[in-house]
Amino acid sequence: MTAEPRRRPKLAVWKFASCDGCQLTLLDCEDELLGLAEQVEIAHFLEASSADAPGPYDLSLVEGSVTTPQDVERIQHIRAVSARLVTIGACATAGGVQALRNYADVAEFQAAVYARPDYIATLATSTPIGAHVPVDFELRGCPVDRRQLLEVITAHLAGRRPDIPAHSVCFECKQRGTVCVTVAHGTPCLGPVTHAGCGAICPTYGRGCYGCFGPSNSTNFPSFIPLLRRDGMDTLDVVRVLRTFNTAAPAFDAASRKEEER
Amino acid sequence: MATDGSSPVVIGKDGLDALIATLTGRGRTVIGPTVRDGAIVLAEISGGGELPYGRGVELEAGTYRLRERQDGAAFAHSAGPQSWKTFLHPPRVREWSAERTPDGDLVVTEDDTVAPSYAFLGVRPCDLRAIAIQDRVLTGGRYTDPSYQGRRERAFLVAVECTEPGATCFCVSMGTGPATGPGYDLALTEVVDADGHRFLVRAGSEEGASVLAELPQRAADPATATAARERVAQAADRMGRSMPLVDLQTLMRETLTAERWDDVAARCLTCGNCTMVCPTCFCTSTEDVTDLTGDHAERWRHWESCFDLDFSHLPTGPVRESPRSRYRQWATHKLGTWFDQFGSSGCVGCGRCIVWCPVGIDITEEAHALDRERAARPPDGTGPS
Amino acid sequence: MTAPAAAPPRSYRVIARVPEAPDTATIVLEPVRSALPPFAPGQFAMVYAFGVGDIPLSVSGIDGDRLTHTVRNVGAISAALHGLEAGATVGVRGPFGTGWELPSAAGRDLLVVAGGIGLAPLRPLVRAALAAPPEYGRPNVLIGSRTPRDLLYVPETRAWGRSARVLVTVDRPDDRWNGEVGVVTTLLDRADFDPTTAAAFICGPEPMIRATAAELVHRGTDPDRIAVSLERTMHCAIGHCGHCQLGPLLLCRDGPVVTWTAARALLLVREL
Amino acid sequence: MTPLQRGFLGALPPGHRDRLAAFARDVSIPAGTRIFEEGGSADRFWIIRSGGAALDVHVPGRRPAVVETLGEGDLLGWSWLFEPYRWHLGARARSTLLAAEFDAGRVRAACAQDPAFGLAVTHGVAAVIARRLAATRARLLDLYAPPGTDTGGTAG
Amino acid sequence: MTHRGSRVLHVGSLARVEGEGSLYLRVQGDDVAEARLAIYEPPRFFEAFLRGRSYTEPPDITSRICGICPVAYQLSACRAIEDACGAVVDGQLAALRRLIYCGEWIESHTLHVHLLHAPDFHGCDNVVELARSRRADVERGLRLKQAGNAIIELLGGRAIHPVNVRLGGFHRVPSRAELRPLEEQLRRAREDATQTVRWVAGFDFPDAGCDHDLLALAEPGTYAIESGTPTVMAAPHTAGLPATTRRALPTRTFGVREFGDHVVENQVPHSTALHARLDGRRHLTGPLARYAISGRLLSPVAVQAAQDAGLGDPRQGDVCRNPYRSIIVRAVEVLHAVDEALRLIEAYEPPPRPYVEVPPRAGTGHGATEAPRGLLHHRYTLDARGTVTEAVLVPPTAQNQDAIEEDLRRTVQEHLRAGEPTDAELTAICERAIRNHDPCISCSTHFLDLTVDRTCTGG
Repeated sequence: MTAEPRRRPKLAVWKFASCDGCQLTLLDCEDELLGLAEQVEIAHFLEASSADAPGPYDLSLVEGSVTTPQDVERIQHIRAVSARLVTIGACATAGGVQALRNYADVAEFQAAVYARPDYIATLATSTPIGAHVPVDFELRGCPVDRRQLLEVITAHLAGRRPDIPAHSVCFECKQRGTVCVTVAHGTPCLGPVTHAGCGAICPTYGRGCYGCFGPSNSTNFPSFIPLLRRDGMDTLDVVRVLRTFNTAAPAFDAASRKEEER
Repeated sequence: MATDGSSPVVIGKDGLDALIATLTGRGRTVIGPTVRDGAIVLAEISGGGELPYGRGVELEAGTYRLRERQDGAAFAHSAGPQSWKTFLHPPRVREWSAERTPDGDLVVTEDDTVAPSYAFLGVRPCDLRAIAIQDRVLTGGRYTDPSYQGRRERAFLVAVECTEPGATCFCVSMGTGPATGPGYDLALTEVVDADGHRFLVRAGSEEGASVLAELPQRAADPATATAARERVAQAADRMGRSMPLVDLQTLMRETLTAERWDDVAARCLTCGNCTMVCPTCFCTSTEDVTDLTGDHAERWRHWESCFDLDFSHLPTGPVRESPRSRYRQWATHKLGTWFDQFGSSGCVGCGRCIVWCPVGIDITEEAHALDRERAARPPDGTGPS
Repeated sequence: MTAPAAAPPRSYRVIARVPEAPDTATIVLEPVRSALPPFAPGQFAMVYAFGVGDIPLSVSGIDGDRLTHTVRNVGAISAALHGLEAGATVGVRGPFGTGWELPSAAGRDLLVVAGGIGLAPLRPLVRAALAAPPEYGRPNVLIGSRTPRDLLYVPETRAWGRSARVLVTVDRPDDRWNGEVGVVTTLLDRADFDPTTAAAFICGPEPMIRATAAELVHRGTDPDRIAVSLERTMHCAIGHCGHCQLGPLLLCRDGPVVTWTAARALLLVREL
Repeated sequence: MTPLQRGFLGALPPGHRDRLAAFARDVSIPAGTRIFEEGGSADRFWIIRSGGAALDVHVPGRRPAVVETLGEGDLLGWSWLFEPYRWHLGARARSTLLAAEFDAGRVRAACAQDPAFGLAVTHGVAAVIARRLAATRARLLDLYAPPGTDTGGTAG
Repeated sequence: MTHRGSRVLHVGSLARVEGEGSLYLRVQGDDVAEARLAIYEPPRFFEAFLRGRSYTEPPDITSRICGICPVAYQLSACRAIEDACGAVVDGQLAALRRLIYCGEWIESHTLHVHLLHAPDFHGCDNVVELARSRRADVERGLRLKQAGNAIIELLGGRAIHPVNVRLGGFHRVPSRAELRPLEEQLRRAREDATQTVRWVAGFDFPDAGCDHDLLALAEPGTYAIESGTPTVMAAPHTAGLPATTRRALPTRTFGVREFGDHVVENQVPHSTALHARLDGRRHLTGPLARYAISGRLLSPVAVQAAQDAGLGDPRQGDVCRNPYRSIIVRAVEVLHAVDEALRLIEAYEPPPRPYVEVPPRAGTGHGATEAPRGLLHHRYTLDARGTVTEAVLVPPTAQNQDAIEEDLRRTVQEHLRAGEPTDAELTAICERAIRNHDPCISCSTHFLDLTVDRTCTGG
């Protein structure tokens, strides 16, 4: 309404223990990248830029999980200089695949002898960002979905709530018109307990969902796990499929522990 | 609208090919059953060869399997994973877009996409009823839905009577099949016997009659007409399931506090599949999107489900948080409060919700259980809660 | 089928903004081009903040083509609308829903009970009633609020006191508050009405509605003459999206104002 | 109906009401008067005919915090009925208060003497307490609070 | 201000590389006492938690090592496990694997060329800044990158961590019609790739060489991507030649199964990544090595582009050992990959089944493929039920680390001899020297074959 040029919001992208795939998703927005750079000031994005503008930042995207003592301090700083902090991807929202270390047995730790473990400073667990600082929004996925990442950013620019449904993958699968792989083929599929967002790609490719977006906001494992068994999974299979990229997400973690106790 | 009473005719498989060609020639996109990804889906077809001749289905709660049929029938299969709402009430629709002009005004442009002109081939009587039900919801009230109305008005419906109900079908108890009710442009009954593979055809509208006139045909012989009638009658006796023979609207109203809802909630995954496959479920949510500049916005709507926690959200949280309340909302709406809202049942007995529920929850079984519970514990008004 | 097609929002300009409370403001809208059909008290509009979304907002004032809405900042969309200044444009759809049926209260004592932002949809009703005093019996306006700072339309409600019994109570007084402290139902004892014949209009949080209506029924008020305004999430406002169901009701169409007769049993079923 | 008939007294059966009313004497309490203090001896109680009273709690360092206000017909004070007969709250006249004042000792004695009367009075007072408890609980819900203030959301 | 004497240069976080690394340089007088690429990217212990997983899982799990080259991980894992189980994937399934791998080459190389590396040559901090002066070049790069992603998305379901790759092939294979839309996009991409070679060839390159053994896969008749035999070209000094020589040198090969006998990893104190050496010597994998070993097998358009770009004629044995010019070689490889993808699509016939069965059996299997930044080797040992009992993954950046440090040492040494570079200048020089090798640091830190004893942490 006013002719005054608006200040471009400052965007920062941060990395913790991760594969870089979620921040790469931003660079995969080939059609939008240059336009985005006009609307926001990409102030800190180490993977893409040597320039490093100081904070505070209007929006920080944080990738990766906390696995070292230095990480614990660094995330506090990032929170302090960020007006909004959005975690992106399974590592940042659930500890990632590296949270499999959380299940490692102490005896196994000691049995595996390594030449110089003292060179390495690492924590015994991999934890999500939200376990350390308040997070404004968590974008799920291993990796995050490109359209959803753009939605989070544009919603932030427009001041609206990002339209990121937390229901099951089945919603997307049906909307896409994909034939249910469980009902029609007897293929085990985590779709009914998995958070939507990917666009139901696995069932569309004839494969059961493997839960890379973590649990949906409404799961019923006691009813769901017998279905996996009906379709041929045993206890070990069930534990394995829940313990992958979102293994430390509370709903998956609890279900896998319960399964292990059987 | 119906021109029922015009004499039925018989066409062969070539007539079916000609029907597809004629409809295509009239500028319509023909949607019909075809095999894809291990199921009989509804998709655009360009010729009779794409129809699922010789393929049937085995249905049970939570399972769907294709099987071969010896008789080579094209329509001897019951409801598949989708319904026609995919085309009439699509999963995602843009309603309008808006620009913020430099002077701060708001200019809204309605979506003016011209609705496609469909011909649906193989509309089951239950699905024909489902379309009529969605008509009432989306065009029968104070306002009409322009997207739905545009598609609906341009759609040509070829009904096919049901001769092969599945184990999950219960249209008889819902009064929606297996014989076709009104609302079709053409109605077919498939007959395969020693006399050959043929279809008894009736026109239900002027356009139906005019399309029919273009097809290679012969007058209906008594044997074919009788065979067609018998097959549909036999289908009525082979329903895999039935609803309890009680007033379902009252049953639902009187069992809101039943314990059975806890029982079904223990099984329900709240995955939303039943609502997505249901041919009458119409709920949607709106979604506002903006571009990076923030000066262009669009309003979309997409299918939504009462199983979604966010479906009933208020600023303080969801109204229906428990799975119990969400399943109950779905079932009581479908079977009960739909009457209050739209004057009919919302269920047509197609059985899709039973088949495509991963854990095989069966709405007919739930209704029977509620009926039994009500009988065992007469209602006391509000009941315990 | 003669029903009109659902229409997209029309452009309205904010011509005034009045802060009411720390998180609440009233905006007055004027059509930029053509106006929507007239609104009745108790009806609502879907008000669209550009690029953010729309929410149902009852009219808190009606003045020709001008629409007044009172917005409480409770989410992204309401925050956007709450923050609008004069000159901004919004999109508006409506009018939607049932209104308060004031004519049905003719000849009866009036009891208007408002909790919090619930006063907003009742304000046009009170205005209409006070503008036509001979038609009604003794008018009472009972207002409950969280704190004195959250009270809406204070000068106006004070002015109502000249022709109506206006009772105000707060949950949490501050040091300067000399008025009543307590829930709004406790004001019923001090209202001046005959419960057996009065017509009641209630809007507020659902537990407040339930408690007030139940108390009135206990005192002999006919549940058919208790009108309550209910809230559920709404997307389309025209009965097509399914979100606002409350049992048999589609609140955008059959509500938001319904009689206590219709609402009572529904509100007693948990999570209906 | 007069306030007395409508409020607390009105809820008593007529015979017991008249008996209780016989203990009453009319008083006028000027606006601003501290009627009783938290912890003080609960030796009297009142039924308000007109005017208003505020019940409050003493909080060090600030003015007494008003937790509830009472008006016409309301029973002012119930602590006299139960041991240890000490006021749970303080009370102040918000405006000039016309009230029926009762000597708590005499009423208690009458209750002890006549169990039927005692039961009726106790019943009536308990109903008042129940209503105030319900109202207090409703306020605990903080119904008009901004959404999310009680849910501990993670928004930072 | 003089910089003579002893100084230490520490760059806390390197930009425009994948993952987190830093640079440490200790200079005494004109000598570089120490130059190291210190990797502080936290270890993620993939090899530890792969143990006990089902043999079907490593393709998906190891793809999470690196979001930049997930296909490389998926296909190295598939090849190694198929090797262990005795399964052979050939014909159209192998062609589809090559096709999706081409997508990754196009995407990953273009990312590096345009978004990470090119800004160095224009004195820009990032691609956004570069786009201000070179909008058309950047847009061309983004288009090209998109074409690479389009292939991965179509065949794999999504660009990062695709879901369609499995042991034995794919979960679902496309119809010819589904591939068709890619053709048009790739024809445009071929033009863009040709332009890109021309564009980067015009950059200003310092003279430099590299005196490392070069290691790449070689496959008869084709420019090796998703399979091949490890092949080593000796370092110039072994033939008494300067590091800058463009002459090809003799090569030797060893079997993929002998990889572990030749390429050995060692832990160094400054890094969370292991360093790998080839037969005890420093070696380099990646585009320069591939081009040296298989350059003659590039598609004709790529050969032509290489010649036009001044790389000489690979068919005549011309080799490029200037790390700065690796950007040209990458661009040539992109062009080759686009051309190869088009060829594969044209020749495509849907295979009868989307995958061949891979029944589990006890044994050890090896798999090596050419990730965009170099040779990626996987080794798995399975028990009879198909449970992984051991996993060893050797990524390219681990192998290149010694070579990168040597490049750093040499480069800094040369600059010290030539003048008095400031710290800032030295930093910029070093960062460029590192970026020449497109190091993928996220990859290089997963492979620590260790678990940490809590009591030892930080001790």
